[in-house]
Amino acid sequence: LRRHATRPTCPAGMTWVKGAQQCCTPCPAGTFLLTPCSSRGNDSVCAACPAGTFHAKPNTLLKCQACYECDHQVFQSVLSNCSATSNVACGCEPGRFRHCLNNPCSEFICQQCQPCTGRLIQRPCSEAQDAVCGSCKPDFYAEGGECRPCHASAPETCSKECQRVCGGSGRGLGL
Amino acid sequence: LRRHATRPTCPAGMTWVKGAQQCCTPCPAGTFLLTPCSSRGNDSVCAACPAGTFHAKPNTLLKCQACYECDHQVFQSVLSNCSATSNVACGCEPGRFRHCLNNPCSEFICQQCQPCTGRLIQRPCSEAQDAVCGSCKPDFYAEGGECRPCHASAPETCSKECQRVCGGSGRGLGL
Amino acid sequence: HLPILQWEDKRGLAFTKNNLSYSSNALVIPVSGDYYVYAQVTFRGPIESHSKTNSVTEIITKVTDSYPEPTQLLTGTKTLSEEGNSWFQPIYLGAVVSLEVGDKLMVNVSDIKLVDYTKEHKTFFGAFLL
Amino acid sequence: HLPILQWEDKRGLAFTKNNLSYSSNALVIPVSGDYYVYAQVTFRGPIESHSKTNSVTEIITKVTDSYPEPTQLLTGTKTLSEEGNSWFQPIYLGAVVSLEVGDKLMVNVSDIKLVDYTKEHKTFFGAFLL
Amino acid sequence: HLPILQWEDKRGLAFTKNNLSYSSNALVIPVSGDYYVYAQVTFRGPIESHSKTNSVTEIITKVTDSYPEPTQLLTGTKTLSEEGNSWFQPIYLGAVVSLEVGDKLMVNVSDIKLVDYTKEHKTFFGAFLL
Repeated sequence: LRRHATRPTCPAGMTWVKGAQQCCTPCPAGTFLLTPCSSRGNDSVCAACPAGTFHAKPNTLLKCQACYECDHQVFQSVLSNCSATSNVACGCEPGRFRHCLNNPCSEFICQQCQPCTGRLIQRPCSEAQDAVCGSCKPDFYAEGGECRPCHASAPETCSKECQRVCGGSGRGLGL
Repeated sequence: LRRHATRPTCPAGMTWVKGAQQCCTPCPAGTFLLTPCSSRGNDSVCAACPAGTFHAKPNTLLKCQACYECDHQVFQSVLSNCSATSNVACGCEPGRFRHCLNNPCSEFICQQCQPCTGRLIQRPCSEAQDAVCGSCKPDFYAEGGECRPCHASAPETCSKECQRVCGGSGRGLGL
Repeated sequence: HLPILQWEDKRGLAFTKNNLSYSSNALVIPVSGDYYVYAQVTFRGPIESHSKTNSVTEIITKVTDSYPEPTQLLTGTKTLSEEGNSWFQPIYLGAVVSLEVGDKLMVNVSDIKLVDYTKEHKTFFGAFLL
Repeated sequence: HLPILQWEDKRGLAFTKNNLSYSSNALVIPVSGDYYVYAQVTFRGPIESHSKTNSVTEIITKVTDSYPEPTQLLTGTKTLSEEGNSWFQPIYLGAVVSLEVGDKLMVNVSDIKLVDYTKEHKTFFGAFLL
Repeated sequence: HLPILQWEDKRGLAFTKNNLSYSSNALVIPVSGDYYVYAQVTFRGPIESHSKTNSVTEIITKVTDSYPEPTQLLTGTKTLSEEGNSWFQPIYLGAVVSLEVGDKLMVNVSDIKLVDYTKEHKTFFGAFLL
């Protein structure tokens, strides 16, 4: 019965494999260890990670890791599919941004970007954060926290910002 | 092989010890049972509870209980350290009182005592409860739920409570 | 009955052995005996299409040839007080139950759309013979 | 000390075997060793007669001849933020503890009136020898 | 990565046996096989120095020579809706995982300052070979 070998340190680029009780070259990313290397000199046999699983790093694991899935219920979308060497990467559907639920933002929901209707967009909505709306666009006037389009309404009800629109039509009305 | 003795009742001051299958004198508080007494008449061997553990009562346990710790994150302070015979006792840092989270108040946080600035203290803050503030102190006047110090301000703005302070300086002004 | 969860039994951390097999959404008991059965479901919400959810429920049920209806073995049920902002809530259940060869164990939930199925270490289900 | 829950040990899913017996509200340990001990209590409220409850607690305790006082083995305690509307809340506890023959295991709760005892799959208690 | 909890492995209810040892914050697996791994962390807050916490997370992770990164085995994560008043919240996790000799098990938490470390029966961690 082989004495329980304490863990020797393997030469660079090799990893101790318990099953084989010896150092083997690890399997490359995207594969897992099917049969460990043996003292008779034959090398480890590695097999490709089956669909839906991956390994991002060289390893001597007997199984690959299961891919995560993106949470469509909260409008996540797939930025990059799971491959044999990388987990799925999830982002947000167009017009939505990540609202983080924890830090580091591994849990997030995709909230609708604010539309900035009638406003200048100071910073557009992105994957990481909501849009930042600026003041009212030209030919829009502010009323009750909203920006409304100026109409060629009667000059007297025409607000300051809208002079250009309604002022033009009431000729002769000085500024 | 001794038939599995149902638990006999031991004489007063003795406890049934399963290991020894007989009655032994229990170990005193602050110690635990290292080796049980034996039928050949030698007594139980007790050993002192190691640091960080205790037994408050006589016992025939093979290990001591782990001391609790005070929760410094919520401003608890140590009233009495854990000793071989007693668990740690936790209270509140000065200027704080126990806000119980359950009953009996074994879980509590230490909340800041209200300062009663400018007020008479009806009941001082204590471990068990917050201070109770009374009405404004002499030479203080009530304004907007606060008690403000009277200044030797102009007599006409001087409130009723402050007559003594500002009344005195404007001689001849009848009460 | 409440909807039944589907499980992955081969990839990643998932595995079955000693003849405990998984088929049509159920763990199938290979040998009569006492088993420690457990499951955790992580729920999360709100889901836009949904009216406000005020509670979530997870039930481990047994289906057996000896009785025409499923039996509820373990239930974890919790109210939610999250008022509209996003929430997540794990429910863990585990206990010893006596099972017969051929019995099937399943996990039912109050609402499948609220189950976080995205990561295998957040929602899981298993059993072992004592 | 906190009130002690009473249990049913024969009907329905309940059973005792291998000499692990139930008497006067306690599981009695028949053989010294390491046991996985577990319990779930489902609490629910509010109860009219009750002022607002702000927390619920479940404790698995051990009573032994070797020590004159009960020892707390496992504690699950949770605050409630339900502001008056009805709520329910399961607490599950489980861990390995070393026990001696004759030791008794009990479940204490912060308030018996808040315990949902109506269904055996919502509130349960058990142990098995490793 | 999230901070790693430290544990006491000798005093009071804590113990290790059958070569399952504890060193540098991890349980070290002595023999390959399937283990039931479990942990409970009681979180409590708020902590004054802290901005409002909106969730707490407990993760049991595995570190192994066979892979250069830790693997998340079990995760319990819950949002908090306590609006400023003091709260406490236990999270229990437990499941069967296949482990190799030499693998290390650790418990990570979202925020160490929120962990109630004061009583051994409120926060605990363990594993046993099936």
